[in-house]
Amino acid sequence: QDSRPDFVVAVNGLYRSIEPIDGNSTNAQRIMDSIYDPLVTRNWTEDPEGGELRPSLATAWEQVDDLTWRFTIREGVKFHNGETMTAEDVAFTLSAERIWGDNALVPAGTRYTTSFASVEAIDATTVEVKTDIPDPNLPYRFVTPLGFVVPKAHYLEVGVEAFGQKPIGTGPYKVVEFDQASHVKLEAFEDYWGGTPPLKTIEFRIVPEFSARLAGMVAGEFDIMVNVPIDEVETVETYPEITYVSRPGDNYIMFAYNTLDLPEFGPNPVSDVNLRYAMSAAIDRDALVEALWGDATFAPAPFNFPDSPAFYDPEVKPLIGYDPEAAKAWLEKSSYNGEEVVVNVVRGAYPNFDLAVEFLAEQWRNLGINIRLNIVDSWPLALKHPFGLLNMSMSTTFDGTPTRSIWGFWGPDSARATRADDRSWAPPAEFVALGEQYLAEPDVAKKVALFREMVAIWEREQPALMLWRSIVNWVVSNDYEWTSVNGNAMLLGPGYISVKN
Amino acid sequence: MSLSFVLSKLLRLVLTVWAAATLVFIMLRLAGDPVAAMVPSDAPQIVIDRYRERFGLDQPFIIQYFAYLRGILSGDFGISFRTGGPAWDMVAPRILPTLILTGTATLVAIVLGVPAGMLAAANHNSPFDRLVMSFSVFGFAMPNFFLGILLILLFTLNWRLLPSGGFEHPQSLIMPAITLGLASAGAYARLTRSAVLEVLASPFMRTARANGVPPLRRMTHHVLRAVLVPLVTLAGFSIGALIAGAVVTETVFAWPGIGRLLVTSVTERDLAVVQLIVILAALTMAISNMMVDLLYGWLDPRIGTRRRSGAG
Amino acid sequence: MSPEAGLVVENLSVSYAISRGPFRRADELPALRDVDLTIAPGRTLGVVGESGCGKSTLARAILRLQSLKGGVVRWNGEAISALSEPAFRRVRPQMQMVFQDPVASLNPRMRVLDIIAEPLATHRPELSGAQRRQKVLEAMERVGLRPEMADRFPHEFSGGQAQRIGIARAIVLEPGLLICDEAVSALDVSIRAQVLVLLEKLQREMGLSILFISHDLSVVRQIAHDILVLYLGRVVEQAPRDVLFATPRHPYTQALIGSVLSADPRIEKAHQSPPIGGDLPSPIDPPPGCPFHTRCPLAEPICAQAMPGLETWPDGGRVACHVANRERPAAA
Amino acid sequence: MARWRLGFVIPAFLLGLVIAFAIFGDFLTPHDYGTSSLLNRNKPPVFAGGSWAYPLGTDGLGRDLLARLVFGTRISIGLALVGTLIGAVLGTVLGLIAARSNNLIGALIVAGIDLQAAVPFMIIALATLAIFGNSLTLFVVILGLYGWENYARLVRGSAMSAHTLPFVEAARSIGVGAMTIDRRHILPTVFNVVIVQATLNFPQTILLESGLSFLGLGIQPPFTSLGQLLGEGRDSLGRAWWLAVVPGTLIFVTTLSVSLLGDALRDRLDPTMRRG
Amino acid sequence: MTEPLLGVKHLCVRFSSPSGPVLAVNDVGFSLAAGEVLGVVGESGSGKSQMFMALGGLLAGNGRATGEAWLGGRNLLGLTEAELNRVRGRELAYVFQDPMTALNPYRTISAQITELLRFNRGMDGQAARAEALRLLERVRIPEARRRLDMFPHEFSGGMRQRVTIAMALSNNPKLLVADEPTTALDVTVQIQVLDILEELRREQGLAVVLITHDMGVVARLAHKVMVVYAGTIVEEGSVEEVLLAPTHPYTTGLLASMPDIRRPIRAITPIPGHPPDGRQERVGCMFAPRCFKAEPVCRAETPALAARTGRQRQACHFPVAEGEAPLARAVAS
Ligand SMILES: Nc1ncnc2c1ncn2[C@@H]1O[C@H](COP(=O)(O)OP(=O)(O)OP(=O)(O)O)[C@@H](O)[C@H]1O
Ligand SMILES: Nc1ncnc2c1ncn2[C@@H]1O[C@H](COP(=O)(O)OP(=O)(O)OP(=O)(O)O)[C@@H](O)[C@H]1O
Ligand SMILES: [Mg+2]
Ligand SMILES: [Mg+2]
Ligand code: NI
Repeated sequence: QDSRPDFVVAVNGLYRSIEPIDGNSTNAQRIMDSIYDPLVTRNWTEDPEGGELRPSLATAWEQVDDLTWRFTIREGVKFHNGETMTAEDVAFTLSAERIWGDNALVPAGTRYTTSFASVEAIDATTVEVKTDIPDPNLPYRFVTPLGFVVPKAHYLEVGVEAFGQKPIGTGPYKVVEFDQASHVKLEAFEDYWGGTPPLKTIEFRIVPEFSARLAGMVAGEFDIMVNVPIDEVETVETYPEITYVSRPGDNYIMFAYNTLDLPEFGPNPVSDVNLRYAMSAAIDRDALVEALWGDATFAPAPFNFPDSPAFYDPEVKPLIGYDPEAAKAWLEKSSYNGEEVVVNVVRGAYPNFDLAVEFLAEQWRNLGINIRLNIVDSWPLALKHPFGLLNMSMSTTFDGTPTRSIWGFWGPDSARATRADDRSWAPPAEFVALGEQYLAEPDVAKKVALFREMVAIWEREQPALMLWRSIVNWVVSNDYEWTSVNGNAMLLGPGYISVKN
Repeated sequence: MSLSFVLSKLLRLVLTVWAAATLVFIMLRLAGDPVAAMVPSDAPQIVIDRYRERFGLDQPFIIQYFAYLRGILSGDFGISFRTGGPAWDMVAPRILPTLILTGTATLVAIVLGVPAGMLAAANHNSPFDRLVMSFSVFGFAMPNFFLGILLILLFTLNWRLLPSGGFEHPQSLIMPAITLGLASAGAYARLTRSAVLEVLASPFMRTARANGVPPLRRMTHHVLRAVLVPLVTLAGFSIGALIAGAVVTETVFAWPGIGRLLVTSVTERDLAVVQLIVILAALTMAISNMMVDLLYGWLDPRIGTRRRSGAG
Repeated sequence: MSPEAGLVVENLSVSYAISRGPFRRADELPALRDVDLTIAPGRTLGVVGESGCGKSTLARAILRLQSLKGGVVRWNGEAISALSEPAFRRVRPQMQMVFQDPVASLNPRMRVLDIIAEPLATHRPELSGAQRRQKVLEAMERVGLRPEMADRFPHEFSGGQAQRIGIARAIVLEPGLLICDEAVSALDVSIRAQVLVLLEKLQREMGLSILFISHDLSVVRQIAHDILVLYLGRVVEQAPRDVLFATPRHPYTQALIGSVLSADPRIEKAHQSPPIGGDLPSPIDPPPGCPFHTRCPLAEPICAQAMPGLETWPDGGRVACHVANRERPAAA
Repeated sequence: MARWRLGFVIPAFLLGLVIAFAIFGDFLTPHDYGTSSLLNRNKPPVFAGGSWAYPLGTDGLGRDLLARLVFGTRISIGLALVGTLIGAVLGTVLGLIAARSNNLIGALIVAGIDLQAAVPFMIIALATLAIFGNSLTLFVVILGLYGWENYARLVRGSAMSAHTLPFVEAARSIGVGAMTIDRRHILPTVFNVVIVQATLNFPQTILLESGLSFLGLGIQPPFTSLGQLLGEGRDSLGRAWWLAVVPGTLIFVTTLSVSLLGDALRDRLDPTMRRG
Repeated sequence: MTEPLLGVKHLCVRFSSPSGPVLAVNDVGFSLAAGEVLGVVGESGSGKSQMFMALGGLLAGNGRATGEAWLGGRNLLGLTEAELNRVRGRELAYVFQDPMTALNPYRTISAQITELLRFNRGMDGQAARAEALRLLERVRIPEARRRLDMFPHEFSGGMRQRVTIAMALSNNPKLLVADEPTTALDVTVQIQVLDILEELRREQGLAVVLITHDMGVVARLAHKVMVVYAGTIVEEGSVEEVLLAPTHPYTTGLLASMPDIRRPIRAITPIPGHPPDGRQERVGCMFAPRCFKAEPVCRAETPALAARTGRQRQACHFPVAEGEAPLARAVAS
């Protein structure tokens, strides 16, 4: 008889789809690693910030020339529907047809495929990816949702939406039920290439209330729960049957200033850079983060992120630091005249953010800025002009460099620069030019230098106020030994979780 | 009960549901672009445009409206933006859990409320009467999410007697049903009490008493029968309160019902699902109102085919 | 046509629509059919009949509280039923009403002064507060209320006093016509007598025409000069008081009079119940022919077929009965 | 009689306390409801070992809970008052019009009542707030619309029977205009119904507000309300029960006392009136 | 003299009310023999109804009765509610004024009648139904068989009142209290109902208390009359004595206020003023303020109910002599 446990994860919500790209979201990321395998994975345990790559569905990779990479595909890997994974499937997974072509099936994935020129299965076990600029970090991208391999034939047959409802991957568990408003049920995939999955079934069950999640944990109904309000950690730790676990996330939380003066939406005082300086300088981010998070996370200088180690320098200080006097001076210098500054915030968008917003608003009010908080309940309401500030977060999961953050989020094709309803930034020509050089530069040292120049321009423009690196936390039943990793992902496959004796 | 009576009730039902469907349609369309909720906040504009096209949101309003009405008539309630499948498929599996929850809650309310109200009336102004009345106000004045969380903390966290929520075990039903039923129980108790008092004071009860009908039979055959009419009215009314309460209760207890679905659908702007839920709610209410009306005709021989007065 | 003083009603018909849901044609309830009557100034017309025969409807129709299906109402020669609403406002002060339930017909939240002044406030807005109060006090004095009662509320009064307030309200505009719909039915005998005496006094002093509606024949006999008997919305007999009581001709009138009891036990020992049976037929579909034939002890086949005409007798009585009219046909 | 007085005096006293707290509560604490103090986060209240500087402790931003409670009470009661008032006025006016309009207008109002009653208001409120965003104006409008159909239906019913009352007939026979009749005779007569309904609607409005806050659709910061405070405190019941229990108690006491007042009024004004 | 069926002594009925205690019935005594009809007349609020409601224990919750009321060897005022419930319907039955509301609108006529037959006479369903039909026919409900399964609202007022009479008589009571049984009915129906009552009384020999404000009803049915004013009996005697030769000024006043259709028209003479409401202090004769013969002694001393003029008894210091009043003058016409 199967003695493996039925495992229950109490989550706060589920995303509408578990298709790797379409479904990419905090709530789906928890589940995807159980369903899919990436081409390449990180050495999660020893190098949590992700410098070192390991084979997964790709057993080996090499850079054939500046613009070409070849990946060798693992043989004998089965999809949940029983079919064997081929290089065709991998090529399709990364293809223009699926992601980056003109009529791509999941256009939302283009941000992962910038610079792709072609993807091709050149033989049964080899896939070749060509780029239009040299990309020494390309394999890093395949640890992201982009790398989750999907079965081509089935995918095309059912379409993106249906696939997202009943996905098929190669991962240790297969989906048996998915009901976005209540639960996802997974079952051990016995043909898993990576060993026997340690759990018989996994249910990700929505339990919206923290109290109910905690009660269920303590009562033994759930084995892992997510999202502990930071103030409740102490309470959680008083229960002997559960353990609190927390990890840095791969998101940076911030406020975007609306730097654009769009006459159709009325005057925007924040388009005055001096006001932005004043507002940034008015905030003691270190104290705020300390108060809200203790030492669980920190307030970064812009783009100085430890998860891209080569570009990280602990000594860097932000251009605009906390300086109340300077804040007053900048305000004085600005053309600000008491106009209302609207702050669009999605309620509950990130943990502790609502509290921070109230704190920031108060500081800004004290500075003499007429802040109006517009706290709304969904993104469509927030992502709409007019606003002076907008909440946003910036994901760094990409390729181990800050490319996604500085270029993906602030480049000329970024949402911030292009979207009709909520664009708030026009990258200066100088920034764009530097960016193009940066992308094409293969040498790390030079790349870092270009990066620093871009950051300097960015800081001068001050289009956002960075707040903190996100935190992911869980409560785990003491019946289990579980290895957590950075970010939202939950690894529940062989080697990551086991029943304690 | 004449056919024309039933027909007129049906007409009213259809009109009400149509009006509700139209209202929610207009409201949802007024509220801007649902696509922004479906794509990542950093998705560029082209992505948004493609999604709009895919879901027909680029069509003119009036065309969307008629397509929607035509769809409803043929049983097609539109496509859920979230799943890409029929909205009906999202809603259908949740109808039963919500029915179970609201049904049990009604049962709790009636089983607790009606006898308590009758006993309170029979012992008018006694300490028991006052106890029942205080308790009914308590049920009414307690925000039900708060009650729900308190129950979880006590019964799950402290005493480990009941599951914190979910739908698998029969015990899972206990706390949500109590949470949802308690407020209505108070309402039933009050209404029963005042209705019984009123009936007790009526001339025909004096006749029954003067003719020597035994007290118990007076209660069971005369009072109860007369009290059924206001009770049925309340039962009709409380459907709405139950549906509203279910939204909150289902959230607290992770009950996989329509209420939960509504909350997530609204925040994620799954228009078709929201519309369908509103239509279902309106239909339920309209049907229950119709049933109440028909029941009146049956319960109160005087009403027969005549219209109920506006006072409800 | 020379303007005729007093109230003249010709061929008055009123129907109520009884709705039975949107899928059915509304039923028609003919509450009054072809009613004629006349009240000269200073005279009282008593209207009697069983419950539901249309007495209140008649009162409401005359006052235009009810739309007419047909017929004319004339007041001092003017066809008021044809007037526009604003034009009728000019006439309305001429006609006032006294109601059955004396306490209930007074707004419990208003002071007596304001109740009695309401007609003045409505029709004589030009009066100052003091003038208005003056008129109210005059009316109160007329009906025998003391001035200090003006500032009290209705619940502080007994039924008889309340009815005096109602009468004061009705006469404060010095109307020509007073319509009393069961104005004394709810009162105790002793109080009823007080009100009857008061009404007679007011009629003498003010030359009022009175339409006195009652189901109580002995009261009507006491106060009315002429009496009209209604049955299922139709006039079945009308005659001067003494003629009617001396020689009731319509079998229904006979039954009505025959049913009234006397306070004299000797009379009652000998008093036989009149031989009419059954109940009033449903007014929604009244019987064809003479409406009374279903209960009439004298009914003949013709009665079930044709409605008898209202024919005038030499002594001024008018009777609608095939059998009675055959006995002594009308003088041409 | 004594019992009636007691049934009136106790809840009136409780409600008075709550209102006094809302109005004069500022004198109880030197702090402002919005001033955060990152050094003073999550301070316990006096009875749990805290200091008198923050009698009820502080929240996660170090804001004084007592000050927030005073402010939240003020907002909650204010909102409920305004909401109740709007609903009462709207419902009463429409009910009065419907009662005397035997025409299209009357039919439309009745249809509106039916429609409103057919869709649970919570759903409407939820959809409106989530979809249009939550401005204070919209919030007040929603609370105001809450329950208008109950007023309208009750007023229409009572007004229709009031129209057949002898004294109204009397006024009509005098020739008093329809508006004047409504104002002078009908409205005062049905006013009891409105008042009693208001005592039912008021606590329901407070509860609706707290329900919406629970679902994350409550009033916007920097404002706060009892429902908001209760909702915010609910996660901390294990650690700092007072965060939820204190505003919860205030909600309870307020709704309780208004309901009891309503009971007493109902007994007093119209012993036969019944409502679910 | 045989033992009377009903003997009432020192009956008082008090109510507590928000505005103080109400003495509705003040020290009343009378008796009634089987087969006898007692007419009780008086103005509204004089205490007629409460006097007899007290006998069956049917007073409102705030009312209390003291004194004695002997019926069939038992003092009704000393019985428990359970014992009274057995007396009600079987020995003592009631018919109330308003036939529109006296029947349970939710139950059929047969259900309401057979229920009584089953509980009070122990009949089984079949027999009870047959008996119910017989009773309805007895009170001359036309087409009784068809109407048995109808609801009260499908009956006219007169028929409903006949049904309540049938119900009251279903268990062959000894005493029937008819409280204004015909007040709400049209005259033509009233006389029919009265005839039925009289017939039943004659056949079953039951004693009837006929409460009314209508002297005509009394004149037609009653043997004895009791005139009640402000909770006390002011005059009592046979129907001829009281109606033809009244001795109490109140009785004469009542009679003089009433137009009588069978007598020549005469001017009516109202009693001035209005009746007290039960809360007043009780000193002297309660009628004195409205009495044309009142002397100072009337306001100071309460007159006892005694036969001062002949056989009939009156509570008056100065009974009216024959011919002195009523002040009714025939109108010369
Ligand atoms: N508003 C109404 N709608 C429909 N039918 C009505 C209405 N008012 C009266 N009727 C009906 O019209 C007929 C005459 O009624 P009306 O009130 O005039 O009688 P009435 O002679 O005054 O009776 P009562 O002596 O009981 O006052 C009755 O059959 C009654 O049911
Ligand atoms: N429940 C009660 N509480 C207080 N007073 C009462 C109560 N019931 C009756 N009364 C008073 O008792 C007195 C006698 O009432 P009762 O009903 O016997 O009068 P009645 O002679 O039958 O009058 P009617 O002719 O109106 O029926 C009245 O003054 C009344 O106010
Ligand atoms: Mg009438
Ligand atoms: Mg009585
Ligand atoms: Ni009470």
